Amino acid sequence: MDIIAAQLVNGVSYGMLLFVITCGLSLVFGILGVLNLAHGSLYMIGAYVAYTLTTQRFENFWLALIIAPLIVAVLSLIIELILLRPTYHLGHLSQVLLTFGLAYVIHDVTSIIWGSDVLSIPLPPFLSETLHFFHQEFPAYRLFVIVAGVVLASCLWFVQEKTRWGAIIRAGLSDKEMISALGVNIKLVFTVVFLVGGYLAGLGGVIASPILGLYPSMEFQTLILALVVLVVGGLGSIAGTFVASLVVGIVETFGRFLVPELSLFLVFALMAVILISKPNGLLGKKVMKH
Amino acid sequence: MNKQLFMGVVAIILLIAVPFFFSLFYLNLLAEILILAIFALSLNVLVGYTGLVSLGHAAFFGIGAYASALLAKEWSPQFLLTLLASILAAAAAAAIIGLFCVKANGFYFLMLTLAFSQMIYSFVHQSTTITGGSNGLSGLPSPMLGPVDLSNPVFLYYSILFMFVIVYIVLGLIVKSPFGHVLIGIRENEMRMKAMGYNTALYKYIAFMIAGAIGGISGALYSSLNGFVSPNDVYWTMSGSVLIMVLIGGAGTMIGPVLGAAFIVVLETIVSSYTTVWTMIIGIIFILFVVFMPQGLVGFARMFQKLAIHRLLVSQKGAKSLVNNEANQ
Amino acid sequence: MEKDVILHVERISKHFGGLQIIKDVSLSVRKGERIGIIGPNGAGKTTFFHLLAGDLFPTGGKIYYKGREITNMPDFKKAQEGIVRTFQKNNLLNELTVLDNLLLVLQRKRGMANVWFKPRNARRTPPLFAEAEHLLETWGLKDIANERVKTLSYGEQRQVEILLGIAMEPDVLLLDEPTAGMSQAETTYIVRLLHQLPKDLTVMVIEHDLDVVFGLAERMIVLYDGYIFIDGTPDEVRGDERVNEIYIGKGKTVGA
Amino acid sequence: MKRKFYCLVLAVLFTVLSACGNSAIQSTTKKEEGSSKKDGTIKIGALLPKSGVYASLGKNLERGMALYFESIGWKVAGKDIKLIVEDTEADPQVGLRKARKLIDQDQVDLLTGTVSTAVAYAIRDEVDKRKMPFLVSHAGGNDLTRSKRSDYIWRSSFSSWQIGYSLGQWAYDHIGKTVYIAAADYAFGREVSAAFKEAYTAAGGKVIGEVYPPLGTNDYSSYLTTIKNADADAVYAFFAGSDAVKFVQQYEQFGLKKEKKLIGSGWLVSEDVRKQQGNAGVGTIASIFWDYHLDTKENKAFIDAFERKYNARPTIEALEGYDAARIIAEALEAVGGDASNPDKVVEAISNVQFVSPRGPIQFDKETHHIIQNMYIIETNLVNGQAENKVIEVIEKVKDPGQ
Repeated sequence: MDIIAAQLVNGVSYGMLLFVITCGLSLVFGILGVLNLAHGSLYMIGAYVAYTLTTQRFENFWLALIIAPLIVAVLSLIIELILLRPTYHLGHLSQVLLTFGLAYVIHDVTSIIWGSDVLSIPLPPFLSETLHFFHQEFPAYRLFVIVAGVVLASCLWFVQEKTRWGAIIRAGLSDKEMISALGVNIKLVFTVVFLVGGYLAGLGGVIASPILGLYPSMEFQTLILALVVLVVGGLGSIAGTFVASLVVGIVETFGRFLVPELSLFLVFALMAVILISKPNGLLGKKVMKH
Repeated sequence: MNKQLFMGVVAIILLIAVPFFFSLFYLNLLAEILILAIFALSLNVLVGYTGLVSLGHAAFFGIGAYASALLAKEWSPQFLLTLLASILAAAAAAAIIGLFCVKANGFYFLMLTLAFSQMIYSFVHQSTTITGGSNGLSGLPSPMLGPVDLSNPVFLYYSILFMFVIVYIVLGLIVKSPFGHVLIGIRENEMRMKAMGYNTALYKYIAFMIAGAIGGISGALYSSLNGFVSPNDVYWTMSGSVLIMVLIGGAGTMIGPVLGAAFIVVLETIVSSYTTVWTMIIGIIFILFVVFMPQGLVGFARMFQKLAIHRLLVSQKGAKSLVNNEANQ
Repeated sequence: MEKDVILHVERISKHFGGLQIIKDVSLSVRKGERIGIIGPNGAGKTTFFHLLAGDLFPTGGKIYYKGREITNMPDFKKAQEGIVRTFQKNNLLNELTVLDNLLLVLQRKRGMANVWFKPRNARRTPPLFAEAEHLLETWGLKDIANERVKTLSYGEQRQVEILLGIAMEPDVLLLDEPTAGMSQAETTYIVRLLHQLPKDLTVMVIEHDLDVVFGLAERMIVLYDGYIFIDGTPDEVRGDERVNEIYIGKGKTVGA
Repeated sequence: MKRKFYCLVLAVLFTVLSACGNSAIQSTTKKEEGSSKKDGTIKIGALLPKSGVYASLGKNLERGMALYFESIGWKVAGKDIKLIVEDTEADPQVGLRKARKLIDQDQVDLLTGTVSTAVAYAIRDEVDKRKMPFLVSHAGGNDLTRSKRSDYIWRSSFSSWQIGYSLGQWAYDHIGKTVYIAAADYAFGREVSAAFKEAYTAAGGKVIGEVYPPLGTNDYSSYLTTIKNADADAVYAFFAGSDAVKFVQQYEQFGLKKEKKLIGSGWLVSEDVRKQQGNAGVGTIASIFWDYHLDTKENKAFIDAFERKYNARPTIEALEGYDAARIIAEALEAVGGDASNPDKVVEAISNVQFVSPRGPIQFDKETHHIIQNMYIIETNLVNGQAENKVIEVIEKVKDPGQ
């Protein structure tokens, strides 16, 4: 019994890790309609910047947790202003391709700056401890990730449901013209949303990389994982992303536990099954065409 | 039309002549480009003509490659036999996967195709006893055409060229046919096509199978050319790079994917000898294309052509009649 | 069932979640009838068409066509069987030319859609092109035949929309606001076209322009809040005060 | 008019090109008369990954080679050495393409490299057919010197078997009677663990369970929980690169380290990952064919030279590159710098033997595979840093070749 409970905790913590990685992507896609394929790259930059900060500058994980995402946010602001804003007229598909090209560029830029060695981010002492329950042991950092995921989800929920900005964003989800009618500068909304998405990607990088590590091509691994979670949850739904993160995390963890031979197979099989039975993902909005 | 035919004949003559003038390295490179061009053309049926963006097309390439390799290794290296088996295997896989995928649209279609191809990848990767696992299958016997041993790269090149020409002509006919126009119609507006009485799901399904079967051809040729197959053939990065070939070359045109394949292979082979940052170069080129040349290399060529003709018209008196004459020849 | 009834609707309803858009609607349509459907916004007119054309399926009730039940027949099948609809908003193949749009209709009608290896052009498939040319000429759209749809004016696109519907050679034609957004001259032109439609073709038309609809229809149906409010002759509808009330109640006046 | 113009261009093109010679038709119909060039340079082609996950391995191999060639002034038997490195991306297709480029285009005299075994297998037939001497400097797939053996392929690095087998007996004698095996799910991981299992069970040990997480697994928690609850004395692990960092760290974090000794291949705690693991690797026992702390004068000299040149510690791949370069140079010296006859070159390679930084090495002429010492190493804490220490030497380990 203990082992099941332990695996459940593992699953939840892995799920929250996935949520932390994916929520930025989900936010941007939900509001801008642009699938940001450079999301993994922003995640990677967040992780690398945090690495530099923790190992070479301040030697403080918390400071890196605050600063690194801000740097990524500034970077994504620049990307939005230079690359995306002038190209909104080209349509969504073109913008998706743009972000893909950008991912290629960032791939080499980071390998020039940070090299191709395997790196890792050292944790503050009390987070690298091991805790005991269910007669099992858990790294404290895993619990930190769970807390971070829940806090992040609550913040996003609060902003979306309870604030004026949230109202504007929800309006944007259903009707772009309506936002303009409200007298809000839609371009500004898009810029801010992309910036926040970048911030979340960077934050995901800092939080996840102590577990996932830093290595060349990590951004594509992360991107694929995030896309899977995104699509399982349903496009344009933060709540869906949250649920999907948990489902994927728990199913994958138990899959590895029960049928380890199928580890590689499982996550994609899960995605296929969900998409076939629920073509819009778990909580995705049904696309009405008329 | 006539001019097109003429250009085609010239291109084929040039391709036939290549082994007489270029070294073995370029010959092999060209053979590889032709194979990947077939692969890109097959994906183009979906992406360019039917409007279904797939990120799992490597599944059919890989199935074709493995079917051909296994058959050659275990039973008979007869080129036509392995080719046929690959087409059948890939088409069968497409028939099954397509059943689930064609109901989905847009991004969901993309992710579903990705899911299926990754499942096939994990199967290939895991079934070490059949597929050789991560090392793939190597040391395949060289393909035979009847009693002729195709291990000579020149013979193999001609076989590949022959297949390329066939595929190009067949696909060229299909996309211009009424059937092809139905696919284009689906790309433009599926709802309208339904209102016109077209069973669009069925057409998408057929397009998926055509694309899969031709993808299988390219896979089989690849394993014949290289003498090995590896799980990379099925991995999503393969799907990604063929998608880039189609998009950079120009989706929805016949020559575009061919140019795209050549462009990427050359870039990857030649440029990477000089610099390690060739991914960045591809990325930058990709961005420039999306912003300035949404129709890909083909669009670029067309624009250039227009410019040239324009200049001709301005600079030469009576040039217009000249152009017309040629077009009518 | 009467012999010349072509379409028979039996107590159909449609829910979206908790919302009932169509409530227990029954209707018999005879061959060659011209029916106008009016009603305030949100009355369920377009949803009703969706149900008939197969874009949506009813949550209850049955639809019969030529004596056969077709309630759950998919949209493309219904189109093949002869129930054809035009769209309220232009819904064409915008990147293609008018001719290409039309050819797609014709090639299916003539059973040529599954030809794979023969190019479709004037030289290789002359009958298609001849027919298309004839139709375009008849409908006065020859000048714009080779224009891409997206470059046309709204009114022209509307005409193409209707032309495509007619080219399908339907038995029942469902026109969803054929003159919406058109100028006076274009409207007049469309009305004249509609009057030329073959007598045995059944036409149902949703229209806000009451002049148009009263000129065209011999039978009027007023939909209100998802059910049939009135089903009668144009004169009966015109004389009914409640109709005006519905419109005024919804903040609209009858266009007449 | 235009058509005539095209025909003219075509005709001119044909005549011009046919003058160039060296066409594919010629080279496939005529027998080549050796590729040795008169300009007195010897060209060595290295197929290494310079991008992707294995980029740092490729980089270190290249550094090692450059270090040795520099020490002999880039000259052998009076001829200049030219090293041409091509990026394989660790992708077999790209690797084969690049191998063909090196052979046909650059006309190299000798090939070396490949980190990925899949790449080595992929180019095997091409190399064999073209009689191109190929010194494998990393890829460890067993079959390369077994069923896929070729007259022209020799391996100076290691085989999966050598790595796994060497720890079996020792683990049974010193660690425990039962183990759980966890290895990355790819051919290398499976081969190494199979070899370990072979030796370990032969010694009398028992393998309680085996698990193969995919390459690049994010989160080992689920596997680790399973292993933790299994009744084994130790865990034999094969992971490399970022997987090794993640696995070893999580192994400690989930509390396995206290209960079960972690043993495995040397890549678990190699130079490129140990620092990134923090101190999680301390206490690990591993088998490998070289270590930074190997206390011989050859190794000291090598490390000094490397650190002086690159201001970084050499990794095992740097050593592999260094040795490969030396083997090539000595073989070429033996044939007097004349690389025109591939059979003589491979013959010379087979006779090379010297004391490398990793200890004495020589080739097994039967298998074409290197005979070398294997070392059992233990990771200890030295001045707050995790460092390896050689605790046992198993001399002259020879791959069985089948």
